[in-house]
Parts: sequence; structure tokens; C-alpha cells
Amino acid sequence: MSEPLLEVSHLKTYFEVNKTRTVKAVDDVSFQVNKGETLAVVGESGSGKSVTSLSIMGLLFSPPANIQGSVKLSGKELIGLSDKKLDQIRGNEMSMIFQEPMTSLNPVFTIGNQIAETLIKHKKISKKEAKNETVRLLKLVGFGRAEEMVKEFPHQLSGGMRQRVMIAIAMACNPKLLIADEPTTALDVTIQQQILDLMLKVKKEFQSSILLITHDLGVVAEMADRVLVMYAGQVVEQATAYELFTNPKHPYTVGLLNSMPKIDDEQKERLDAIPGVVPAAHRFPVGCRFAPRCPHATDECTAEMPNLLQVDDTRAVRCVLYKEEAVSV
Amino acid sequence: MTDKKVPLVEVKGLKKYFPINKGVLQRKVGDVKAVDDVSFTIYKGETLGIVGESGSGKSTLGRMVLKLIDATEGEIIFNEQNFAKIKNSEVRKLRRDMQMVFQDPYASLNPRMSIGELLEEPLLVHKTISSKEGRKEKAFELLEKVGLPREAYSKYPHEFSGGQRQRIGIARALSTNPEFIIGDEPVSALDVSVQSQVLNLMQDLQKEFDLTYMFIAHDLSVVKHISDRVAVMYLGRIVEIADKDILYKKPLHPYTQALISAVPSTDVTIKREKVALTGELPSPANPPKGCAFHTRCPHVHDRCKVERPILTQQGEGQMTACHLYTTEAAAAKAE
Amino acid sequence: MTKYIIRRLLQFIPMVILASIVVFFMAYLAPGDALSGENLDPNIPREVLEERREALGLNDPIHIQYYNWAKRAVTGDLGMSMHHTGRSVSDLIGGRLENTLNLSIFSLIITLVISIPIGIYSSRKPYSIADYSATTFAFIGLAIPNFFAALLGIYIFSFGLGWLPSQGSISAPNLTGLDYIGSKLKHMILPGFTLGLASTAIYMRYMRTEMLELRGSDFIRTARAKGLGNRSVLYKHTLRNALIPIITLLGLEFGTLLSGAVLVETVFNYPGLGTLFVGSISNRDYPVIMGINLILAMTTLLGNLLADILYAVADPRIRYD
Amino acid sequence: GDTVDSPSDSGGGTSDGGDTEEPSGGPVEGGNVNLAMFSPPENLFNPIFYTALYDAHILDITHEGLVSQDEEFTFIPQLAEDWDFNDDNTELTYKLRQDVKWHDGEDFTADDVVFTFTSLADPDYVTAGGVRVDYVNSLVGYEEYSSGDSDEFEGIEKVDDYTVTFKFKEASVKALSDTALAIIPEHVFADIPVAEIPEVAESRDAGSVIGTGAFKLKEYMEGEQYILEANEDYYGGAPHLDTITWKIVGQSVAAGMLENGELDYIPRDVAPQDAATIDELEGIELFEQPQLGYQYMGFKLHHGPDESLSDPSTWEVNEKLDNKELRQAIAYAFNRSGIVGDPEAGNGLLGGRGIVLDAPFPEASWAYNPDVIEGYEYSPEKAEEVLEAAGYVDANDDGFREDPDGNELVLNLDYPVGNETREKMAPIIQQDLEAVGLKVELKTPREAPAHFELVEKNNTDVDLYLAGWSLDSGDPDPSSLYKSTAPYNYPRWVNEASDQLLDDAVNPEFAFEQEYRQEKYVEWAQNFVDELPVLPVYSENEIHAWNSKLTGVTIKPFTFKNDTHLWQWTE
Amino acid sequence: MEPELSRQPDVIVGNKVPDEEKSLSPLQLAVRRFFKNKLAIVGVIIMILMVIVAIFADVIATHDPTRADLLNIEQRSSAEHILGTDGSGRDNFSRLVYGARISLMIGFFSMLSTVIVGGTLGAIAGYYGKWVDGLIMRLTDLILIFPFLLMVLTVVSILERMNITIFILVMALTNWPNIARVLRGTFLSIREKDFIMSARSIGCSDFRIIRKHFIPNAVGPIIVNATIMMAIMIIIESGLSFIGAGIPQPTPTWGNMLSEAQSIRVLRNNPETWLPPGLSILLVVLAINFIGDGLRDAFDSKS
Ligand SMILES: Nc1ncnc2c1ncn2[C@@H]1O[C@H](COP(=O)(O)OP(=O)(O)OP(=O)(O)O)[C@@H](O)[C@H]1O
Ligand SMILES: Nc1ncnc2c1ncn2[C@@H]1O[C@H](COP(=O)(O)OP(=O)(O)OP(=O)(O)O)[C@@H](O)[C@H]1O
Ligand SMILES: [Mg+2]
Ligand SMILES: [Mg+2]
Repeated sequence: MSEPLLEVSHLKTYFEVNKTRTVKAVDDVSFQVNKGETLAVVGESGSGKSVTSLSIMGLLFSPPANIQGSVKLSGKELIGLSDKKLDQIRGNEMSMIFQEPMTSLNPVFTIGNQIAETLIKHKKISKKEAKNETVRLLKLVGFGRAEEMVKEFPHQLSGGMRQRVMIAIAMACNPKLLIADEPTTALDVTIQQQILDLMLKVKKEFQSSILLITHDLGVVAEMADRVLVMYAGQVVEQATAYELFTNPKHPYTVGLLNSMPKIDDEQKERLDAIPGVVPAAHRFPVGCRFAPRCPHATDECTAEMPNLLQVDDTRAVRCVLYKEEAVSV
Repeated sequence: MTDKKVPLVEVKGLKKYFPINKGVLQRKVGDVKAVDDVSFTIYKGETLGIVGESGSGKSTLGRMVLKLIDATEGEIIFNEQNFAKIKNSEVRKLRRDMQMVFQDPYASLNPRMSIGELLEEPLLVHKTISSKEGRKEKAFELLEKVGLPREAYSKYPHEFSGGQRQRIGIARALSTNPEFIIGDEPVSALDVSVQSQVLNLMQDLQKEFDLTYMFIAHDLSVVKHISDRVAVMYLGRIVEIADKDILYKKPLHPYTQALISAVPSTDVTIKREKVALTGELPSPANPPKGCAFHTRCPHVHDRCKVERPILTQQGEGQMTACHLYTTEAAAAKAE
Repeated sequence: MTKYIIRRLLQFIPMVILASIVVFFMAYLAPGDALSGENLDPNIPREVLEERREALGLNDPIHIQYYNWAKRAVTGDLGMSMHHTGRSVSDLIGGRLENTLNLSIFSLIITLVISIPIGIYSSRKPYSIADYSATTFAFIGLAIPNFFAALLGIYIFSFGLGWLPSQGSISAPNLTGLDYIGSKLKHMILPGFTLGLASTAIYMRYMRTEMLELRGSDFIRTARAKGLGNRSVLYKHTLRNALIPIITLLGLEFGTLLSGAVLVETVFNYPGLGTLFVGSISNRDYPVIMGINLILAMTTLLGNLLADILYAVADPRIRYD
Repeated sequence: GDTVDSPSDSGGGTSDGGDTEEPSGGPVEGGNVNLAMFSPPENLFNPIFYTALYDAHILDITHEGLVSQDEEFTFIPQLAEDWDFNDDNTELTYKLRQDVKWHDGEDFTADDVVFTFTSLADPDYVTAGGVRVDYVNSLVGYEEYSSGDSDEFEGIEKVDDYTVTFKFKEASVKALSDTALAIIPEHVFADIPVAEIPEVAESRDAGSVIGTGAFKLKEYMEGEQYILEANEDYYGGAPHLDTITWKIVGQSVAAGMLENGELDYIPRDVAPQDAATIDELEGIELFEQPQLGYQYMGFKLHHGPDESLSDPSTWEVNEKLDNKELRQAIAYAFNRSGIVGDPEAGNGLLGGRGIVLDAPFPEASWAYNPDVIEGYEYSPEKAEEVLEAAGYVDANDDGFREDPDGNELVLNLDYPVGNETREKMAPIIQQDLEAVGLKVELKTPREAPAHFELVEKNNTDVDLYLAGWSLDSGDPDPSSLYKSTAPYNYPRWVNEASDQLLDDAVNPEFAFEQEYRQEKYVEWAQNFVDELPVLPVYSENEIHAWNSKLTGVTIKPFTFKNDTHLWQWTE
Repeated sequence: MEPELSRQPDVIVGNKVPDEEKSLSPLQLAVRRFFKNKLAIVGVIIMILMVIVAIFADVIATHDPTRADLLNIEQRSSAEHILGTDGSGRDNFSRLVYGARISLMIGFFSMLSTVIVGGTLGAIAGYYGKWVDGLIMRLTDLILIFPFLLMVLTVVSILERMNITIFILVMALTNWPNIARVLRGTFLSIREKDFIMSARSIGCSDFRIIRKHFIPNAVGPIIVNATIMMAIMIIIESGLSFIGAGIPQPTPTWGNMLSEAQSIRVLRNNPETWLPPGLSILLVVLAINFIGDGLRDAFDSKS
């Protein structure tokens, strides 16, 4: 398609919880985000979505986190970069918004302060300029009374408003990449709609790429150009949004789509549920990690971990069912 | 299923005001009108879905119906018994027939009790089964019903995943063979794949035991899936209540319309029209005058700001509280 | 806020009244009075004592005595000492209060100056040798009775090394200017340290856990995601939040400090309220006991209020109105 | 340094403790002496109103009385040059020194004396907090004046500027000691109502407190330090020292401070346990002599209604202790010399620094005469013998003796907190008495005011109690403590012979002869020891320790502050 | 339709949990976590040793701890008196050993009575809320506005005397507000939990709710605070002994022994008199604090 902005290859993030237990939160994940596109990452709780994004941002503490592999932003390697150097990039070239708007803002500083400090840090502008810029940003994210907002504290705002402030902070320095980790999960549908719209708007305005993490397939369908499906720390399927919803391949993706009650469809008597639960991250089964829940599972599946098979230009599936279709290994 | 239409729960003019106390003397300075004049009926064997934004009073309503909190005003009639008129000791007996499943599977099971104890507690409290063995038997039976293995009996909540805990919660609710179960967002905290398991289970059980559900949720798709009828709440009031199919096909209230259109669809083949809502939910401590929704309503007109619309019948199986329709309805009647 | 403060101050009134009643009755119910005791001169005729008792009102029923006391107390007159002939309670307490407050505040400052940086350091390098040493110190600081620490301090620093004075609050009465301040400070070092030992330990641990806990909090993650440098994250975002509980503790600490002062003042012969109180109890000098209790009760209440105010200042989520 | 004096041969107390050792260098003028005080004064620096011993530490140096006493307790001139009794010993006339000036330069005259004593008799004196009425209530016209019925106090009269006469209602053997009170300046206080005297600056503030003594109060910091400055115009000669500084220090650290030079002199109150250590220090002088007071164990012989403490007819006998033999057996059983200990071995609670007393007269007093009194040697055997003989046997084999009627006998021992040695003594008494089969219940100690109130108020639970009396130097008459009608007769002892002897001893007809009184007191003491209303235990030594470079300190049995102008540093 | 109620094995319970982790109650888990804490183990071992010493004091002690021997006062260590003697000639070693018994007992029972009084009142306040809560909290405020030691001194002076029972009583009287506050807070927070709502929804009585749902969940904070309280009591006892308001002699307590060191002479000359009780207090308080910390970590597992 177009040129890659973020290239993640063979990212492994393990947590040494204690001597006997290693949590393989992210286990050999590779993908890329192209300029101007929105890549969505979906997966159940615990599948490693957040850890992936935090690894990219370099926000995990190590120890306990042990990060391997490569993350390149505009061709620049981020893994192994010193904190000082990373700080030049974080909030500037890439930024992030989080799931919990209620707790993601520092309760003791004003909104204005928290936006301005990013500007001052990265843009090296004066306080006054920063303030003007702050007001502009607040207006951009839809606050009519931006001038007053500057002096308010986070607790005076509702969840949706805080999330908008978070977006203002994230977009302050015009980053090339915005990582959004379940930005709307904690919000009501009507507010979710507002935030999603806002994201689309700022994306256009700033021409950034978005790495959107979510577990809501509806959000994916509305927002994403391409989708990455994660299961148990691995990518199990990768496709354009259209392909994924019209022709899901991995049994997990299929199951996921079928188990969703859909507002548009005619009533189904029963949903198709995927039996079982996601395995705990410190004791994955050998072989395909989905095999214990998979209706198509064979001995082959439980014996060996299948590879991520590239089935065409834009698609990859980690399932033996598609061995034949595979383009290359 | 719903043709018999025997009312099981009737709620009339129910209100719950939480006082806001301030100052040294903790003087009352106002009320949070969590539920404000709500009426509806739940018929035997049906599922009434309740949707609404966070803070719209869904949980409060559910708790009042179970008499876990006392209503400020209004009547609840359950199985022809009026709650207001029975003694507290009687209420405890009544509890056998009505149960609740809670939202947070992590917080609704006492972490210090084993699954066995949790399941047997209702039996013990109501002295339904006197022998220890009998209770254990029943517990096993319940575990099987909700699809958990017998080994779960001696385990503790922390050893289970969210979905499994929710099953335990359901099993516990079932233990006294209730007629009526209120689910207060029982699947909101669960992942899609697990959510579907639990929804299926609830449906299965409903069939098997002829249960009546009041199903609270904020996910419209889920409510649509499980309910027969759906009530939409906004700021402590029901703004629309209708049979499921009608409501989703032809929502009348602007709020319902906005709500339904805001749900992101997985259908990438069609792009739906969106009714965008601006602004936030106002505070129930200080609700707008007139129609509570008027501050966010795209069709707002002067009347909405002063006069509060009441719930009126809009054709078969649908009631709406909106001036758009009261005028129409009135006009229609006049003609 | 002003309204809140005024309201809180008004709230003090019933508390103080109640407290004064409790102490009054407790004190007066104790057997013996200011005129009984050992150091009585047998040459003093009993009639004189009886006359004194009568004059002091000690023969009145207790509720009358309380009424008389309270009537004067509301006008700010705490009465005359029964033991220190001819001295008013306010006069007696005045000088002592100043010393005790000085000592308490000094000790508080030492406590903060030591505990906060160490706590921060420990949290930055958890499980390092420095952290373990700080933890060890904290545990020992909590486990050692403060009078004993005081004695050891005197033994080592006054007699062993001769660095610090062991007694009193000042070396000579006529000092002025820098000499005065210097001497005062020098005399406060040992008592200040021992008095603050336990709090230092507590704050240190508090600071450490608080900082560590905040490290993983959402908003600190946000700050890091913004690319703010380590220093800014630590000293602006984390510290500011970590100080909130410390600030609340501080106000509550006041009462504890004054209490600890009793022992420390005794060992260091520091002329403060503590020693005066112990003496007054054993002399049954009721007006002084009442006065001290009243003042300490008010100090504690004010400390609590101050804590609440500081809390609101430090944490914008807290608003009083 | 050495112990200058051992208690055994101190007799009436030795003087010039400081002079015995030759100082290494010559005397120097000026300098400051740091004295230790273990409790702060109450800052009432007025001889007629002060109550605390610690204020006296300062007043004794700044103020003076008409007469003083020598080591033998004989009265010697101070502000008065001479005195005379009239024929029937009812009037005492003093001739005052004419060269005395107050600290503020005014002359000291008879007006000051008259003023001082008149103030004591003032109607407002007691309510203002004064307790020294015993100095004036034997004077003529006291009642009239103090009740306000008369405007004129007849009891004291200014004859001329330097002559005053005291008029007693009846002849009093205690006349001299009753007129020995320190004098306050009239010109300072004349315009201040007596009721306000305790509160005014003239009674409190450095610079305003005016006396005639060798030093004047220069400045102080309450509770910490009191600095006295030389009175260059002192009639006895200008003091050698510039200043004397009293420092308030903890008893626990005083010895250490003396050692490292922060203190120069710990007068009187060196802890006996510390003495041995201090004794070993280089350059430190030690002096000790028995205190005037004594510690005792009281036997509650009677309990009585609180309202009639001085009416023995209303009292009720305490059956448990009514038997004299029992009391005597207790005296034999209690190892009092063990408490005092042996100075050589350094054992005992006092490390040998004190003496065992049998009769309630301090060793220094002329009334003390152990040679003629038969006391109680420690002898458990003797105790058991006496008990057996009196019928106290262990009838029920519980290890303890029952009373002669076979009833269980448990003696309650009460004691107050506040005196370390005494507190330590209580369990030892229990131990000693149980060794001879007497069961003692040790009550947990009370605070002093509570203890003494209960002992005084006839609490019926009390059988044995511990207490102490500190006596003044004036006169040895023990009537106020042991006469049956005396309120301070805590044991509630009724004994006709005793009452009679006490009266006789002060009978003005004969009592101006000291020998006569000595005789009477010996007789009384023997009766006392036999009857044993209380068992005196010990008289602790007062121990002084000072830097041996300090000379000129004269220690009398009752004071060390007499001749402070002679204190001097040597090189 | 009926057979469609399939009970497919759609749930896989705790996929292959290692056996040792199976079915431990939260309490057992806490215990397990506790015993993984090294410092806590050290604390427990110290305490066990101390308790053994306390129990077998009669056997271990070489002398009667209260027996004064005026001929042997303030002796240094010797074969006869391992740790020398105190100011009344009592054997320090025996006093130390019996002191363990009494000091631990004082600490324990003071703690217990405080916890009972404070716990009950705190629980009542937290459970019933409203005016009951208001009343009890005002009462705690009232007590807390007096500096603690002054309060103790005043109370002791009314009670006239001090002995072990009174000490324990006074401690309970003056310390209960601290426990009450903690417990009230805990109860208030439990009150808001869904499982309490759940218990009520199935019709549990108040009593049952308190017994089965509140108390087990408040056990953690109670135990942790009780532990700390015990350490505090031991320190307080020594402090009171120091100013002469503690348990009177000759009862051997560590505080009593330590207060012998009031004079610099003893401090300097007889370390065997004060060092052992000083170290014992330090050790026990340290041990208790270790245990308290261990318990705290064990009970509020965030994992
Ligand atoms: N700091 C950590 N230490 C140990 N394990 C961790 C840590 N952070 C995450 N994990 C584990 O890594 C796994 C992946 O977690 P992650 O937060 O990425 O899931 P997720 O897909 O974002 O889930 P959710 O939808 O709930 O946010 C989980 O099993 C989690 O328990
Ligand atoms: N005990 C209470 N005291 C005071 N106010 C309360 C109480 N319980 C609920 N409220 C208030 O009542 C309103 C309705 O709350 P409720 O919990 O019923 O909403 P909800 O629709 O269930 O929301 P959610 O989707 O977040 O669960 C809210 O504003 C809430 O703050
Ligand atoms: Mg996540
Ligand atoms: Mg809810």
C-alpha cells in the first residue's frame, strides 16, 4: 500500500513474575502501521494488546518486563533506546491515549498545565505560547469554553471530557502515530460515538496513523483500515477490515464474530459461543494456543504451534486449515 | 411465550431520591433523583431489558424492585403482594422467589467463601434443605446446570475467570428456585466470547425453569438479543418502552434513536445514518426542567423545556415519553 | 473555604467543652489535691490548709467547681495555679508552650527533611543496598523506645563525643541574635531527633510505598507517555501526589508529637509542656492540668484542621464548602 | 577526690569541707560556679510566700534572716547583731546591724522587720497562698490582727530604727527559730497589698527581687538557669565569685555533667548510688552528712472518722496492729541496716550512705542520742521469738502466722511513688516480713497526693505505710507529728506518756535549758521506740560533690549556702 | 427443542492447574504468602523463641526474679548472676526471662482488649452507619484530641494505682479509637461491596451478614492492626515505666528493667542491666513489625 510508519517485528515481551513463572504476554508479534492508516488490534482480555502498545511506547518497567525484537518508528529503532532519547519521541512523534479516562490524568494539576507541559517539553515554546496553543487544542477537541477549561482540574470533568483532554494531549505535538488503547471501553455508547468521531477528525487534521486497540468488533468495523486479531499473545489473523468481517478465516475470528449479538441482524435464537476461556499467559498449551477451544482442532494442532501464514497480500492466518492457501511461509 | 401475559411484577410511580447532605449538621440540600416516577409491568416468563447510559438509574431501579433498598415513593407488586405492605421478615421469605445477578463478577462473590458455601448459603438461610448432604447434592446439581464441574465445589472465587464467576453467581441465584431474576449488567464485564456463553446459559435456564428476567444492560445489542421487551431509561425515567422488534426497527424517542444509531455496527457493507448526540448526560442531582432530554435533543422545541412529557401509548406494544408524539397523538385523537 | 474554616472552628466549641468536662472530672476525681502530698511542712497548721482549700474552692461540689472554672475559662482566664502560688496558668503555660512547639516543629522539620528524600531514593532504587539500609533504619526507629534512644543519644553525643548539650533548651539566658538561635538549635538537635525517630521511620516507609505505588498508576504512565523526562515525572507528577497522604498525616501527627514530648522533655530536662504536665499531675495542680489539656486539645484540633486545609490545598479534588 | 567526711564521725556536721584538701594553685577572684538543681524552682522569690524547696535554693543566697544557726544548731547573729529576752521570756528584742544595705542600695532597718512579720499576720496572707503563719501565730495580737479586728499588730514593735521587739503570748522555747525568717524590704512592698505580693514582679523577676544577701538574682530562664550576681556591697565583704548559676538538670545526667565540667557543684542531691562512681573521679570533692529528715514505716494504730482527726476519742482501733509485740517483731524482722547498706562494700539501697534511725530525731539534732536508747537490731530469730511468745503462730500450716485468735493476718503495705529508694524498699519489707511468717500484701504504689490523703484520712485498708518527714533546723520538737491530737499524727497514736513528755519538753518554765529538753526527749524517744507507732528506717545522707578547685564552701547540717561570699576558685 | 439444552463441556476449569495451587481459601493463600516472606519468618521465629522463653520462664530463670538481695546490688556479670543484678540486687537474667512473660502478656492482652473494644465499636459504627456511626466517631475524636501519654497519665492518676490489669484497662480505654477507626473504615468499604448486596438479596439476616461476610473480610486489617498495636503496647509500657507510671516494681517487665538505665552511671557501668531488656524490646517489636508487614502484604494481595 503505502510506506510503513511503524514496523514491529518479532516483538516478545515476557514478564518475570518470579523465578518459576514467566508470563509471555506478547509472544513474537510482527506487524506494521502504514502512514495515514488505522490499524486495529482486537482480542480478548489478556491477549496482550495493551502490552504490545506499551512495549512500543517503551512504557513498561524492566524488570519485570523483558522486551525483545524490534520496533521501528519511521525507520528508527526504539527498542534499546535510552529513556532520554525515548522521551524525545514519546508525546512528540508518537503518543498514546488510554482506556481509563478517569485515572489517566494527574488529579493535582490543571488541564491547561497538563497539556502545556507536553508542548513546552517538545516544542520548546514559551509558557504563553503554550497556553494559546492549549486553548486552540481544547477547541479542536470540541470544548466551547476552552479558556476556562484550562484552569480546571480533571475531577471537574466527566469521563468523555477527560478522554477528549487526553486526545488533546496526545495530539499536542502533532504526532505521526497515535496509539489508542481501548479509548472508548469505559464510556457510554453515545459518548463513544463522539470520541470515535473526534479521533477520525484529528486523524484527518494531523494526518497521523492510528494504532487502535479494542475488543469491540463494532468499533473496528467503523474505524479500521486493517485489523490484527490477537489471541494469547500472538497474532492469529491479519486482514483488511472489509475482508475480516466479510470473510473471517481463523476459527477464533469466526467464533468471535458469531458469538457477538448484532444489533442489525435478525434475531438469532442462540448465539454461537466459543467454549472455554483464554489460557492464562503463564501456561499456554503447546501447539496452537486456540486448539483447546477450537471446533476444528486436530492432533496436528495440539502437537505443534502453527506459523502465521501469509495467505495473500494483506492477509495472514495462524491456522493449519489454511496451509494450502499460504503464499509463503 | 408472552401471549399469556400474566403480570409478575408491577411497578407504579416508583421513585428513589437519594438525599444530598452537606455541612456540619448534614442538612439535606437536595436530592439525587436516581429513579423518578417509573412504572412498568413485567409479565411471567418474559425478559424485560432495561437500557440507558451510566447513571440513568438502572441499578437503583433493579435494587428497589428486589427491595434491597427502599423506594422513596411508589408501589411494587410482586406476585400480587404489595411490597410496601409486607413486613421486613416477610421480605426475607420473598427473596426466595426473586434473585439478582450482579455486574461485577469479581466483587459480587464473597472472596472468603468457597463455591460450595456460596451456593449453599441461600438454602441454609431459607432452610429449604435441612440436611447437609442434601444441600451438597443441590449444589452439585446447580454447578452442573451452569456448566461447571463438580470440583468447583470446594474451590474459591479467585480461582475462576470472570465468566465462570458469573456462572457461579447465576447458580447462586438459582438455588432457591426463584421465579424472577434481575440481572444487573450480568455480562457487561465479560469478553464477547464469554459473554455469549453466559447469555446462552441464561436463555437456557429461562426455558428450563420458566424464569422471568429483568435484564439491565447498557449494550443495546445484548439487550436486543435477550429481551422480549425493552425499556430505555434516561435520567431516572423511562423514555420509551416497547416490544423489542418494534423498538429496534422503529424507535420513536429521539434518545432511543440516537442510542441505537450510536452502536457501532460490524456490518461493513452498509453505512448507517448516525444521529449524533452532543453533550453529556446531565446530573440527576440537577436534572433539566421539562423533558430531561431536551438539552441534547436534536428536535427540541419550546414546550420540551417547560413541560415534562409522560409515557404514552404509541400503537401496539410501544410507549414513548416525548412531546413529538404527544402532540401527534393528541392531534390524531382529536381528528 | 473561609466559611468552611469558620464552621470547623465553631465545631471545635462543643468538642472543647466536652473535652474540658471529661478532663475536669477525671482530674478532680483523682484522690488528693494540691495541698496534700509529701512535701508538707508539719509546722503548717491544718487550719491554714483548710482555709487555703476553701479559698481555692476545693471544698465546693465538683460541678460548681467546674462551673466556676468554665465561667472564667470562656473569658480566656485559665485561673491561678494551685501549686505555684500566685502564678497564673496562662503565664506558666506560656513559656513552656513556646518551647514545646519549637521542639515539635523542629522535630517535624528534621523528620521531613530526612524521611522524604530517603523515601524517594528508596523508591527509585527498590531492593538496593541503600533501600535495605533505610528499611532497617526504619524498623529499628520504630522498635526503639524514644526515651531509650534519648539516653543513648546523650551517652554517645553528649558524654562520649561531647558534641551536643544534653540538657535544657539554651546554654545561657542572655543570648541574643545568632547566638540565641544557634544555642536554641543546638539544644534541639538531640531531643528533636529522638522525638522524630518513629515518625521519620513511618514517613520514610510511607513515602517509599506511596512512590512505588504511584509509579504504576495510570496518570504517571500518561506523564511518561508524554515524553516528560524522568525528573519531571518523579518530582512533579509523582512527588506531588505522594505528598498528599503525608500532608494529612502531618496534621494528625501534632498530638502524637506533644505526647512523645513528655518522655523526651523529661530525659533532656527540656522545659516544655510535657514536664510541666507530669509535674502538675503529681501535684494535683488542677488549673494547670486543665489549661494544658485545653491547649493541647485545641492544638490537636487545629492540627487536624490544618491537615484538612493542607489536604485541600494539595489535592484539588478535595473542596470544602 | 576523697570523701571528706564519713558519716560515723560527722557528729554535728563538719564545716569547711572544701578547705580540707590543699588546692593546687592560689585563689583567683571572679568566675562563675555552676550548681545543679534537679527540679526547677517555681519562681516565687519571696521568703514569706515561697513554698518550693527549690525556690529556697535561690532565696537562701539572696535573702537573710535576723539570726542564723551554726553547725550545732545554736543561733548566731546575721542581720541582728544581738538579742535579749525579757525576764519572763515573753519578749525578744533584736538589735540590728546598721551596715546592711538592700540590693537596691536602701538601708536595712527595723521597719523592714516589722513589715515582714506584719505581712505574715495580714488578713489576706493565707488566702493569697501564704502558709508561714506559724512564725507569727504565737505573737501577741495575732488573732485580732489577722481577723481584721485590729489595725495594729501588737506582736512586733519597732523600738528604734535598729531595734525591734517581738512579743509572745507566752514564753516560747522556739522564739529564736520562729523569728529567723528571711526579711523582705518594706520600701519595695509597702504599697503592694499583701494579697498581690505573690504575683508582682518584686517577688518574681530578676532585677526586681531585692534581698540583703551576698548575691542578687540577675537573670534567669524559667526552668533552665538562674544566675545570681555578686552583691559588691555585701556587708560581709564582696563575694569572690562574679556569679553563681543554678542549672536545672536531670538527676540521671548530673554526675556526667560534673565530670565533663558542665557543672561545678552538685549540692546535697547526689544520688547515693552515684556517689561511689563520683568518688573515683579526679578533681572532684565529695562530702556527705545525714539529712535532717528520715524515712519511716508507719503503723496505722487507729482509724477514725475523717472529720475528727484530732479527737482520739472517736477513733477506732486497728486490731491487726494493736499488739505492741507484733510491731516490735516487725522491727526486728525488717533488715533496716540492709537497706542502708555498708559503705565499704557499697551494698544496700543507699550504698551505706545513710544511717539507721530508731527515734525520730535527725542525727545532727541535739535531741539525737542513740547511745541511751535501746533500738531494734535486725534479728529474724528475735522476731520469731517475740511472735511465738505473743501467740502469733502458723496454726493452719499455710506458711504464714495467724493472729493469737487464729484469724488470718494480712498486713497491707501502702507506699507512694516519687522516691526511688523508698519504692525499692517496699518489696524488701514484704520479703523480710514474710521471712518470719508475716504475710504482707503489697499494694501497688499511688501517687504521693493520693497516698498521703488516704493515709491521713484513715483509709481503713491501710495497715503499714511508707512515708518520710523532712525536718527543719529550727527546733527538734516532734509534737506536730506525734502528739495524739496533731493532725499529722498519721499513725493515730494515742499515748498519754508521750503527750505528757512532749508538753514537758517545751514547758517554758524549764525548757530554756537545753539539757532539760535533751533529757525529756531521750525519755520520750525511748517510750516512742518501745511503743513503736512508726518504725523509722533511715536517714539518707545528703551528698555534695564539687570541683575541687572550688573552695570556701561551708556545709552545715541544714545548709551550704550560708557563706557564699567566701566561695572562691583556685588556679 | 428440549434436547437442545445441551450441556456441552463449554467450560474448561482452570486449565491444568498445578496441584499445589488447588483450592486454597484466601486465608490459606494469605498464610502461604506470609510464609514466603523471609522477614516475616524471622519475626515468627523470634516470637516463637520469646514465647518459649516466656512459657518456660520458671525453668530457665536461675533466681526468683522478685527477690531482692541487698548485699549484691548492681553486680556485674558473674557465674552466679549471668547478667548481674539490678539496683535492688535482683537477678537480671531471671528478670529478663520473666520479663518476657510479663511484657508479652501485657502487650498481648492490652492489644486484645483494645481490639475487642475498638473492634466492636468500629464494627458497629461501620455496619450501622448513620447516627450510631456519628456518635461513635465523635467519641473517638474526643479521645483522640488528647495527646496519648497525657491521657494515660490522667487516667492513671484517677485510678490511683497501676498494675497489670489497670495497665491493660487503660490501654484499651485510650487506644481503642485507633482500632475503631480502622475497622469502621474497613466495614464501610465492605458495606459497599456487591457481595454484601448479594447476601442481602438472598435473604441473609444482619447477624449472618456480619458473621459470614463482614468479619471474614475484615480479618486482614484487624490482624495487621492488632499486631502493630501489640508492638506499640510494649513500647508504651517501657515509656510509662520510665516516667514512673508503669507497672510497679518488683514485677519484672522489660520496661522496668530498661528504666534502670535512667542514670548515666548504669548506662555506662552496667550495660548488662539495660542492654538485654533494651535488645529484647527492640527484637520483639522488630519481630512483631516484621510479622505485621508480612501479614499486610499477605492479606492485601493485589495479584
Ligand atoms: N506488569 C505485568 N506483570 C506481569 N504480567 C503482566 C504485566 N502486565 C500484563 N501482564 C500480563 O500480560 C498479559 C497480557 O496483558 P494485556 O494487558 O496486554 O492484555 P490486554 O489484551 O490488553 O487485555 P485487556 O483487554 O484486559 O486490556 C495478561 O495475562 C497480563 O496478566
Ligand atoms: N446510595 C446512593 N447514594 C447516593 N446516590 C446514589 C446511590 N446509588 C446511586 N446513586 C446515584 O443515583 C444515580 C443512578 O445510579 P445507578 O447506579 O442506578 O445508575 P446505573 O444506571 O445503574 O449506572 P451504571 O450503568 O453506571 O451502573 C447516579 O447518579 C448515582 O450517583
Ligand atoms: Mg488492555
Ligand atoms: Mg448500574
